[in-house]
Amino acid sequence: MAALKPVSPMALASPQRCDTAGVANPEAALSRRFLYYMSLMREAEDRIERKLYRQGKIVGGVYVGRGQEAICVGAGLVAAPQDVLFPSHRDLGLFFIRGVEPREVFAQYMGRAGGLTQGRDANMHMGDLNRRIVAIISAMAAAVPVAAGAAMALKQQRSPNIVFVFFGDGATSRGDWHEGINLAAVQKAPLVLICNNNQYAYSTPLDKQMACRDVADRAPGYGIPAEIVDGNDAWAVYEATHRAAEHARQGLGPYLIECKTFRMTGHSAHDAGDYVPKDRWQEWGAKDPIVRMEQLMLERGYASRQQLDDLHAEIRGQVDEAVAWAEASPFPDPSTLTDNVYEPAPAPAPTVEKA
Amino acid sequence: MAALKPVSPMALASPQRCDTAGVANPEAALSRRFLYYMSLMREAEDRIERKLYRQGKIVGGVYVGRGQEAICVGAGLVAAPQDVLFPSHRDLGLFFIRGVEPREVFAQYMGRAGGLTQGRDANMHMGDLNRRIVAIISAMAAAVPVAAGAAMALKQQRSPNIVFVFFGDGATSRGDWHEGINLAAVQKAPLVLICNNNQYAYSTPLDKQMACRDVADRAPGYGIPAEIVDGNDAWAVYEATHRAAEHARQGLGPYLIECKTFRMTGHSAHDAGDYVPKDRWQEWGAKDPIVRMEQLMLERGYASRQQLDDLHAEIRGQVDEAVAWAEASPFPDPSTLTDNVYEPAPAPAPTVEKA
Amino acid sequence: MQVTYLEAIRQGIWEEMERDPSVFLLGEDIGVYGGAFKVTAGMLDRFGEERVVDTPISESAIVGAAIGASFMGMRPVAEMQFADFISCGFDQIVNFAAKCRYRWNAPVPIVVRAPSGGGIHGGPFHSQNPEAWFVHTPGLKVVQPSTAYDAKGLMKAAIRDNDPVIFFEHKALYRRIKGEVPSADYTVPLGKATIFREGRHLSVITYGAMVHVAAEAAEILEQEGISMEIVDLRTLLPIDEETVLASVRKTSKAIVLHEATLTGGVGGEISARITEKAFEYLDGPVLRIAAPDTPVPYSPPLEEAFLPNAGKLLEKARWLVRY
Amino acid sequence: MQVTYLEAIRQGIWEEMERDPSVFLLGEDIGVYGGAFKVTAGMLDRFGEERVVDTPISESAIVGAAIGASFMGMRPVAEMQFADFISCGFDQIVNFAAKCRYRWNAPVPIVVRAPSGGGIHGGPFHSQNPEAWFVHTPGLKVVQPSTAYDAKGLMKAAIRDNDPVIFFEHKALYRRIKGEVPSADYTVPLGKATIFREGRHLSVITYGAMVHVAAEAAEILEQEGISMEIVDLRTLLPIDEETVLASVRKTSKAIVLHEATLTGGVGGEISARITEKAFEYLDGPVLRIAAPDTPVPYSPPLEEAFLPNAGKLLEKARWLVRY
Ligand SMILES: Cc1ncc(C[n+]2csc(CCOP(=O)(O)OP(=O)(O)O)c2C)c(N)n1
Ligand SMILES: Cc1ncc(C[n+]2csc(CCOP(=O)(O)OP(=O)(O)O)c2C)c(N)n1
Ligand SMILES: [Mg+2]
Ligand SMILES: [Mg+2]
Repeated sequence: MAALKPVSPMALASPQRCDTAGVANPEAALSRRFLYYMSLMREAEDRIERKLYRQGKIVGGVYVGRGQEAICVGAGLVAAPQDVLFPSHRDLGLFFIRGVEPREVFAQYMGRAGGLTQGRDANMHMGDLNRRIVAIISAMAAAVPVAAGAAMALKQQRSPNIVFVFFGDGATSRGDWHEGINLAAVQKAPLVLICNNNQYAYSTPLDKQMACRDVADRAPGYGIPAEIVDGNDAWAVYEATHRAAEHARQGLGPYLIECKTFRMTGHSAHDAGDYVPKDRWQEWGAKDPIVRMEQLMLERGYASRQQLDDLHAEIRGQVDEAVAWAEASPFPDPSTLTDNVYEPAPAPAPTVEKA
Repeated sequence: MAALKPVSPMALASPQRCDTAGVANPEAALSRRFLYYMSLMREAEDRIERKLYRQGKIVGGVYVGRGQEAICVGAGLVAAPQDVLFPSHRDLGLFFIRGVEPREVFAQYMGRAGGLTQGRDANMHMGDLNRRIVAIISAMAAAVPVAAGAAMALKQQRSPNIVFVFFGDGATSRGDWHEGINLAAVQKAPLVLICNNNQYAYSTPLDKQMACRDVADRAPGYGIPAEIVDGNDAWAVYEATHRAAEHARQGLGPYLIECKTFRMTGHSAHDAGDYVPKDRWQEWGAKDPIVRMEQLMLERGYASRQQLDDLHAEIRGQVDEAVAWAEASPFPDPSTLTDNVYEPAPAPAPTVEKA
Repeated sequence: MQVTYLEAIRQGIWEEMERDPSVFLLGEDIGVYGGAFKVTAGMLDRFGEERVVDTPISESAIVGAAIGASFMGMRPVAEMQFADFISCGFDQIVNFAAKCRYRWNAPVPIVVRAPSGGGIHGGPFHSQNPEAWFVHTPGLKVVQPSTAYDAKGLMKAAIRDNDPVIFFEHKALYRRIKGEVPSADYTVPLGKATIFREGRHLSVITYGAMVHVAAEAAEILEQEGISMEIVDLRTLLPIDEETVLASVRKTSKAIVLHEATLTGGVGGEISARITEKAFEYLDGPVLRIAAPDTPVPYSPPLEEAFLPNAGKLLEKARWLVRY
Repeated sequence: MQVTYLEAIRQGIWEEMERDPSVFLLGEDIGVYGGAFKVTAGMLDRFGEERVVDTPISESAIVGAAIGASFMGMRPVAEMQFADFISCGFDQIVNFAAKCRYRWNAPVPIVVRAPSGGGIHGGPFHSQNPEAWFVHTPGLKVVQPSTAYDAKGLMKAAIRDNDPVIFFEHKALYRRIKGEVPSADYTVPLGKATIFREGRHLSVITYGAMVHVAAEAAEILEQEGISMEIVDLRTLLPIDEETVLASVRKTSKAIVLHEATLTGGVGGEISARITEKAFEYLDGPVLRIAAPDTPVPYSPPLEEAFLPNAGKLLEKARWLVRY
């Protein structure tokens, strides 16, 4: 497992970095942010999957990122506010980082009008152009060409911003993944590609998904750099993503980061994951990214146990409140069913009597 | 450019090799076969593109493999008769190798009933399951997953046979290319992948098609071997394909061969290829695979100039005859228009009077 | 034996695999996991890895590989995990599979299974009914059973058929519908509709889950003295026009009902054929009931408003009978 | 100014690129080569590589990238080299582009250009008319002009539209049809059909190249004292039902004509709407004329038999008028 890499002062000076400039101990501050978002994600997803789903309060399927929180959080905190994010289905943390309220998320999962898609789409299929987050469609990797196009547009616009697209190991088998990366590479579009290689796609293990060893083995085929990081180490993900983002911002094109991790659940709430050999749960349970971040913070004196406990309590409180709000919130009005399939026709111009 | 590789005796002993065992000088015999098929292909395509097309006798578009004949002929002569071929649109030689008559080809291009598709499809969109040649559809690389499936089936059937699929550099950008190779690789299906990298896809040069240097750079991403050969050297293609075929037959899975070549025409008969820098025509014209094979044969004493001239004369005669036959042959009968969209319903069983 | 619609499909596949070694399965998570809906449960153990192939996430390659294997004499049954993903393998289906026989006389005996339909709160990407795309693609056959009996019999017929068959399985019926299924071998022929329920006053032409919606409405209408005939198309391509027309000629009134969205749906085709070929028999307009032209919404009140149901059918049926 | 249908499309794109810097083009061979049909000829020189993007052979990425760019405020115009390859980008169109506005309020203002249609001996993969698939996909708009005037005006409207538009250009019209095109800026609104030719005895509802087939037949019928109205749909989704119904209410007889294959084609939808909403006005069955349900054959005698033509229309029109 990659050791925690110290943050280089140069890296911290970059304006694209998480805003820790002027903070007394930027590393401590950033560690706290990692921990906060990872814990919020964990708490929200635990509540959804282990409580609300079992109570029958969630509509449809539930896919969580338990054990993988360091990936979206580590990468997400590299992104500048106007950078564009394309989360996949285990990247809830990105929404929180972009200021989506927990209650919007719970309402989303419960099919309420207050959800990010107003009850029109399910769970992680949410997005908000104002927050520069694009909603996935179900088809794995379909977001990759779309992200490539967004990146091409930013380049055309001479924007300082870049695009981050997230996907799993299984998604890399799709034609769209290949076409999207290839196009982005030819166009040198500013695209950071973040693979959560959690070693399974639903029930399908890696060796049934691909015959190469690492997803990163594919990068040379697109003429782009890649690196492999410990996906359970938020700092490692952050550092690598930072390198990738700099590469993209400098106009050098796409950059692939493969985050090795493990899906610490079944594929979805209805799947117990019986096909996973038992010892792998144990092996990877010991690498929990939240526990590791806490340990690091304690070791380095970034926080006391009490402070950490307080943080978790605070998050639980936030989530309690959000769930209560969502449960009390209304379902969408069926009379809106056919709204917004197309842009509404503009109101007819007021007719003026001819003189 | 790769030097002519001597044929190793071991290689020649393989039963899958072109049937030259017992021939006094197998290398000479095989050289003659290379030359014959390459010249037949050249003559037939010249006739189609430069004569019949201009005379308005060809229906629809014309795509030829001028300058690239060494690829399909070099690879095609490795294939055992029951191996399955998936030609692309510049691989006419494969049809001749499989015993398709020149007149069937001319009739095909003229939309006649005697064409391989009986006038239902155009030019190189031809195939014949009896000859173990699968017809392409237009969509580039769509044949790759199909070839993967054929190879999987052969493996399941414990067949000694394997599958060869041909495609261009441009086709490698398609999602189907990626999905097909990946599946074949995971399944260790006996699939030989032959890329004619002629450096253009229609008007699009390689650097607008991919950001890697060689198509072969993609092989590691599928965990399969690849090699790059001089695509204008039939022997080099033959040798590489032989290695690939052995690999596949031994159950080791797919193998990619990238043949560097150049398209010595526009994309199709209506395209003059003005976008190609002039010096490249010259550069590659000097590498003509047919001229080179003749030189080799003369140098090594495999044939005299007279014999070569006789061969070309014989081929011209064959082609003259075939063209005449095709021109005199009928168009399909419009009354057959709706036949064979589906399998015809079986004739109703004769009703027997109940006793 | 009473079995679910799902179990009937499973039996159909299983029995064909037993009878014919050229039948094999490929798709995502169909082996170890037994499929997202467990249709292929147990098959890996019985038939082994070579005949139950867990593939990468590659719908285009799944369909393509099925086609290629079929050229080698196999009869592949490919699973799309949800019908919604069939659009990822679309080109292989509509351009490769559908056209080979016509173009170069190469049959493509494959089955592409596609669990479709709403009513399970699956949202826009786990609820679609995309059959009309394929009905507009000559060379394909398109099937959607409504009962356990048909599900098994049509599956067996589809696997034995020498043309590519897109086999839609309605997810909401998987475990909701049970029916008697013979233990002896049988098939239900492709291309033949069936009279699901006889009636005299009007015909409803439908298929899949909507057959049961129609049946529910028919019961209620019966109380009102209205006798509604239900034609279950079963195969959507080729369409069994004769059975449809015979029913309409008898009742003189017709409603076409489907769960897919209205515009460009199969309903238009059926309605057009009725008008074209039974105009003289019609005592009222041919009506269509279908989902509105929107994506399938996720939230229960929206989805409920979206799906056709007995209430919507009753309203139109009563109106048409009175016409 | 008299220009070809092709030149009209070219002008429409060109002018929109001049007016709006957010408009840009992407597709295969559209830059240096100016497109397989030369629709984008000269644009690379005028607008530069960033606004005229030659892409790899990747229809899915082309459509996907257009969607992504549109989220960033661009108005991409994507070219499919032939409409036949649109099936390679199908999922991006029907699942991504079509559903974003409805799902999460994200407009997708893209145009996907697709040169379609037969009559050029292109065979099964360079002749298809796949519009019906998209007409069955809520969230898309679908356009097919028949004249130079409409081609330019609809293209400009499509580019300015805030929803995804699939723009079918009939290849056989590219250089065969000429027409007057204003030099001043104008648009032809999406969603509005037009009466191409007025008539009293029957209506033919059609679009694209078949408008000209209908016009040819109308001339002949005129000699016979039969006055045939031609409704040119222009936009296929949303359908301008009112114009269709108004025509049929006037003439009481209707034929729907299209070049795409019959079953599941747009004709069924139009026919069904007429029957459903103008039943009382009908003095005869609504007929359909379309290509038979086969792939598009390549050889001239087969293709000729395949394509609808004036003769086939005349026959049905005469029959219907006499009905
Ligand atoms: C094109 C497509 N086919 C099938 C599915 C069904 N499906 C949903 S998630 C999933 C597995 C995804 O695996 P991976 O990409 O590794 O992501 P992970 O869930 O492991 O994070 C599958 C097969 C899908 N969403 N899209
Ligand atoms: C999916 C798809 N898109 C576009 C085309 C149109 N087209 C036909 S050949 C060709 C170029 C193919 O280039 P390459 O694969 O390098 O083969 P080459 O012609 O150079 O041998 C293109 C773009 C096509 N056939 N298929
Ligand atoms: Mg995974
Ligand atoms: Mg090429």
